[in-house]
Amino acid sequence: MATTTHSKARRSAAGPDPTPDTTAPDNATRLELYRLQVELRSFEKRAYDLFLQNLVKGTSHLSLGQEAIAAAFGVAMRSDDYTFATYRGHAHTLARGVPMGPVLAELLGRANGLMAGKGGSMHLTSVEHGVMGSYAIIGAHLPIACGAAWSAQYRDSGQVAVAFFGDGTTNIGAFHEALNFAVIWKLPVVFVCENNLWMEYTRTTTITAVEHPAADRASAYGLEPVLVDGNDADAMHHAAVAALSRARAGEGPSMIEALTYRQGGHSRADPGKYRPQQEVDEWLARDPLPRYRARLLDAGVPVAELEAIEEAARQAVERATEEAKAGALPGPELVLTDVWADGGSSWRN
Amino acid sequence: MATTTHSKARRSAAGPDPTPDTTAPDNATRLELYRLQVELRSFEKRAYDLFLQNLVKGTSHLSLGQEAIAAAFGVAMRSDDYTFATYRGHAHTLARGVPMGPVLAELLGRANGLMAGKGGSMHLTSVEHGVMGSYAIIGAHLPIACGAAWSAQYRDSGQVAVAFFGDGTTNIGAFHEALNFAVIWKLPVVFVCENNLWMEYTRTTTITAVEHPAADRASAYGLEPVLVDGNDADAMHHAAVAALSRARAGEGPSMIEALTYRQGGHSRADPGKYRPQQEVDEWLARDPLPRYRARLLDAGVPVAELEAIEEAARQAVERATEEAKAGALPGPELVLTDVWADGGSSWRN
Amino acid sequence: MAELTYREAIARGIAQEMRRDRNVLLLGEDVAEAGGVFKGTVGLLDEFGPVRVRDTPISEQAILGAAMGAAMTGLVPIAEIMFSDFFAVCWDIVVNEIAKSRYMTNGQVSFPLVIRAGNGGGLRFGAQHSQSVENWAMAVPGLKVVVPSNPRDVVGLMAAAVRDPDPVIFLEQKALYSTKGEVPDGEIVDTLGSAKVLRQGGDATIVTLGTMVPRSLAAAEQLALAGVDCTVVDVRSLVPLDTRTILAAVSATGRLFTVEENPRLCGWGAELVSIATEECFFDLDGPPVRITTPHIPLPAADTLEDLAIPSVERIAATVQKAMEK
Amino acid sequence: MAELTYREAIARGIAQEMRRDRNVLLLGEDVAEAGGVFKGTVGLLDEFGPVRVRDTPISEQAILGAAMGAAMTGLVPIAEIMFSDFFAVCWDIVVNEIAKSRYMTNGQVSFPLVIRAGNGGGLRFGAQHSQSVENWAMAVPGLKVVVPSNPRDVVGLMAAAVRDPDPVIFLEQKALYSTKGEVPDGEIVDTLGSAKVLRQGGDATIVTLGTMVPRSLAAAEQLALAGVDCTVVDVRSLVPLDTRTILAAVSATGRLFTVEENPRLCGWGAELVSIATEECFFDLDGPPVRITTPHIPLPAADTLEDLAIPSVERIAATVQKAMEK
Ligand SMILES: Cc1ncc(C[n+]2csc(CCOP(=O)(O)OP(=O)(O)O)c2C)c(N)n1
Ligand SMILES: Cc1ncc(C[n+]2csc(CCOP(=O)(O)OP(=O)(O)O)c2C)c(N)n1
Ligand SMILES: [Mg+2]
Ligand SMILES: [Mg+2]
Repeated sequence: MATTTHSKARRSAAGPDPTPDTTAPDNATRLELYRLQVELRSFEKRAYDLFLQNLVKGTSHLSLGQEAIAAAFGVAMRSDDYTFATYRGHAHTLARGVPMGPVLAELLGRANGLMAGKGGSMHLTSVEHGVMGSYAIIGAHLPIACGAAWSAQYRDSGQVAVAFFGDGTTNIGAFHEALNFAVIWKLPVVFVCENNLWMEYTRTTTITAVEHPAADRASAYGLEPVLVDGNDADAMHHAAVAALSRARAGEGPSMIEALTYRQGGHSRADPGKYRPQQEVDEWLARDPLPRYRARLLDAGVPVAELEAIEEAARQAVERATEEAKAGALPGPELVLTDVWADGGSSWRN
Repeated sequence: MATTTHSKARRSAAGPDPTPDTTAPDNATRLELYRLQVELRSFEKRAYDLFLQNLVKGTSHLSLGQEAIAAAFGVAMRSDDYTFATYRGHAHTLARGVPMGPVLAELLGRANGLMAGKGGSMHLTSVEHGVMGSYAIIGAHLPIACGAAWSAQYRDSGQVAVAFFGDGTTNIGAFHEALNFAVIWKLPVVFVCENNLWMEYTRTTTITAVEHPAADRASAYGLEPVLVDGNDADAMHHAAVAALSRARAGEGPSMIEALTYRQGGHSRADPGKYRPQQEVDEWLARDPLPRYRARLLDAGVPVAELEAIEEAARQAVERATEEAKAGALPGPELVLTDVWADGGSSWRN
Repeated sequence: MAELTYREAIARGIAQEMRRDRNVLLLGEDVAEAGGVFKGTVGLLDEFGPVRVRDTPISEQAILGAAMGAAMTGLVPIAEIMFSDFFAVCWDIVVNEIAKSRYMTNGQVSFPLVIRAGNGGGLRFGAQHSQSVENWAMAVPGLKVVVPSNPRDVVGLMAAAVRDPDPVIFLEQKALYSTKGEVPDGEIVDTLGSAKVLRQGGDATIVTLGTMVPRSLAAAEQLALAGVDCTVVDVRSLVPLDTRTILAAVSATGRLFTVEENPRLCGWGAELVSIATEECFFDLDGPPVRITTPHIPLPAADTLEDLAIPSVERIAATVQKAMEK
Repeated sequence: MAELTYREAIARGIAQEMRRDRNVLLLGEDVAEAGGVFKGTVGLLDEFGPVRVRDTPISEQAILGAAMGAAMTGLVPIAEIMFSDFFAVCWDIVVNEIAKSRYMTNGQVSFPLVIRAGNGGGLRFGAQHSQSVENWAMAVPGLKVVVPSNPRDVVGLMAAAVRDPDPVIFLEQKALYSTKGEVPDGEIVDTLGSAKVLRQGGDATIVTLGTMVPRSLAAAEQLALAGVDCTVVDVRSLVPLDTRTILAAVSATGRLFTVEENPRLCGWGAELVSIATEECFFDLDGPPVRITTPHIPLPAADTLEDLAIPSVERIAATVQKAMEK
């Protein structure tokens, strides 16, 4: 099922292959991929603006530059599939159809937030959309995704669990346990490593024994290495479809390493100055959005159609911003609720 | 440095290669290897007898059948190298020159035990012999061995840390973290996986994604796969020397997978009935001791010399047994000592 | 009515729930083929088959991650962590993920799961296989914590734990596995958060848990001969905590003694003493006294371990001395 | 005398010790190039170089395993665990290995190491990045636990921790990183196990720690205006615990209030209340009262987090109400 062979992974070390050998998705799918990428981009930019305005309390981690990955899976996944995201989870949450308003309101700590402000930007969850949580302890969600996949397998529901994580996450123990566990139980789970080259402020290759932290480790679990251009929505969509159908067919897990780059800092207002400007420029030149837009125009999609999508996204973000800002602050009654399934938090009689 | 290539590892799946391509050690070394194996074998048999006599309280895990591995490293290691063992650590402790008496006394929970009875059979430690501890939480000692190696590297002492562990241990997170860490810091540490095919009562291949739990994962850390016949003291010695000199030369860590078999149960009085008799018989036929004895005789070593070694071991075990049995029970004064470096356990003034 | 060992009661309790609900699954190391290293799951593979009773790798984070993910998607997993000491290698899944996710998501998910673990000392297994971690779990918001002291309670509390919609840490006392007790026939379902008064006495109240329960009862008999008549309360469930029963028993005698196996600092006994002194201060006739294992790792040798963990003699002597004052 | 922030004091304290002893090394995620995610190690890479100040992978078990192995072979590592919540992914190395090995080996090894971690709430980071885990560590025999409340103590206690031959958990309060305070010039070396009386009052004794110290002092000022004159004690070190200073202060006023940031159950406050009631029972004029965060995971929204963690107002109101009774 590998869209790229391992030797190719080696070759593509210089950077993602400009012309991926993928069969292009149909036009409707491509417009959907574009729409999602534009929406995610617009949302993340707005989230950043609001953070600078000090309206986003705590922290927030943006996916600017990595939207193609979330968009591809958002389009490829079945509505009842499970998403397990990280603290860098805005895009993955929105890509499953969660409306922007409640997500933005959660970032702002409002009562109309997705979790009424109790979770915050790092823990976005919307079970009704299959977003089973965003996890802020590195690696923890990988074994948890195995559990959801095990459940799907036991219930024979045909659902697939998809877990997104970063390059730096491949060095923590939970990664290793989850990969081995998923393979031996042949679980319908897809592990997606978004290799953006950096951890927080440290370059991952400087503390990792192999060049491709996920792909170079696939064989340790009897898996095929899969290395994809994460800034190419078509290539990502192709890889997503392949991995999802493999899982749904009962053929077990896959691991995809998507090569990408975070255009901004790690979190909050981090300017990301620790990164060489040339590297940043190179990757900005590979920005998935203009690239995809150009491809659609080449393919004959009328510019007006793309502009309509862009305008719609702009308006959606505006509406979401108003909705979020209009939200009330969560009240004291929320503090002691929902520790337990009975809705309360009492530990005594 | 691999004594076996990966392809060969594949071939040897049927079982260890009967004629390993190793250059035989000199005669003195071979006699030393034989002496150690005989001593370890005699000790473990006695430990088992004493357990059946209910003199070994708690638990105990024997290395019967795996002696060649401990013996080879015992002979190959420098006196100031570090050993990190597991709960199955009698052999590795004795192989570093720790006298039998205190080890047996520790198993019996006596005041003259190696740790005065405070540690027990699973935690044998003798810092003066370089035995930096036996660890009973699966995998924990692998990162700790990295720390000792880091210390040797920083102090430029030329010491090497060697960590022994089992096949089942390769599936826990700490294994993964330690291997990556050792490689990126180029630490002088040798990881020795004693693949005896079984965890406690479960066959490791049934819950592991690859056939050779250590060798098939070496590449995930940029290491050469090394698969050795763990029941052949010469082959093990060759592999040990290679890995130790590589580490001492500053070339970084190695991981060796030694194919072996525990002839008895996992612990205590476990009869090991979950294992097919044919498998047990096959491996008993590969018992490292008679095999090595025959090889020495073929090489022209006079039988008398071997019998002298065997007799000496018998006597050493007898003396150790008397010494251990004669030990007093540890007194109440020990309970509250040595939590802290000041020798006490007080947490308040 | 049948006489069962504590270990047999584990399998009986699990089987009762697995028969009732096919979504109840069991996973852990050596739980299937081998029937558990403590033989607590013998027969379950045969009755329920390899799909519902599964052996796992030595990957505690994967075991509990799998249980969590399954619980949040409709199943009711019972996960075994062989020795409670091993919670330390998967504590993140327990305390940061399972315990917090319902709250963080404003109630979108819940975790009907049970995590069983062999707990406590007495088997001369040494410091890494003998710990009593009930206080570790009690200190974490979002976890329920149960510790049965006899075979009947094992079955009843197991059923209550499996049926509870929240995560329950179910601690099995290794020192009690071979103890026997009468267990009524038919379905037994207990309730979490109910303590049991096992002995009524007018002079002092001993509040205890797990392996310390039989020891406290034996000590109470010795004390009675010495003229000190004690009430003995088996806490059974640390979270939820039956403060009503416990505080009533404390107020009735005016003296509180807690007997804990966990090490000295920040144990459940400290919590109970603090609750009692804050809420029954004026009912207390003397200082509450905690009887615990000293604040040390457990030694391996039998003679040393017996000196460290509260014994019948130490319990009786401590109460006696305090009551004389 | 210089005015430093709490975060600057971290680097100052570490630098002081690294200059003194070349065997003192620093490791952790983003501690070198980046100077720490909380900027607590800025400048150390430049002064001490990449061999003594090292960035690590996201492998907390490897970080602490490395620290342990180095400590038992002659070095004095200072390891950083970025957020104390992450102790949950490496708890085994802390509690089963580092804390127990000296005892298990009958004193053959010791562990002169320090584990630093950003601790506590107030930054709106949510339930997985805001916990106060001082009680987790205090509950484990073999660990020393220090929590400085101001820049001067950061330097002095850091020096004491590095020079101590036993493992020390050094908790840095995230909410205090940006606070300022006077720090004397030259070498500062404090002693572990010494509490500090920060305010003398005759009516009640407030015992507190870390981020709750400035809040308790502010509450004491409010209470003074309301006619309740409080002694305020900064515990500073949970293990070893300065019971002498604390109990003297409790006996002097006859009333004990503890102010803890950690969740309700089994906190250090419960331990202190239990010690005080057992040892100063007849000096107490009223029930000891614990002021804590409720037994819940911490919510992320600023308004909610502020309601959960003890505030100046809640501290003052609780003491006031209890004193009126
Ligand atoms: C167990 C644990 N250790 C450390 C952290 C702190 N941390 C948060 S994000 C991060 C970097 C993760 O890098 P990567 O996996 O590449 O994901 P990215 O942020 O680049 O998407 C770190 C170290 C954490 N959250 N959990
Ligand atoms: C973290 C942890 N999980 C489980 C155990 C229980 N346990 C002790 S030995 C063992 C089997 C280990 O198998 P292997 O690694 O192959 O070593 P062997 O015993 O065969 O030498 C298990 C599961 C443990 N000690 N620690
Ligand atoms: Mg990254
Ligand atoms: Mg094995």
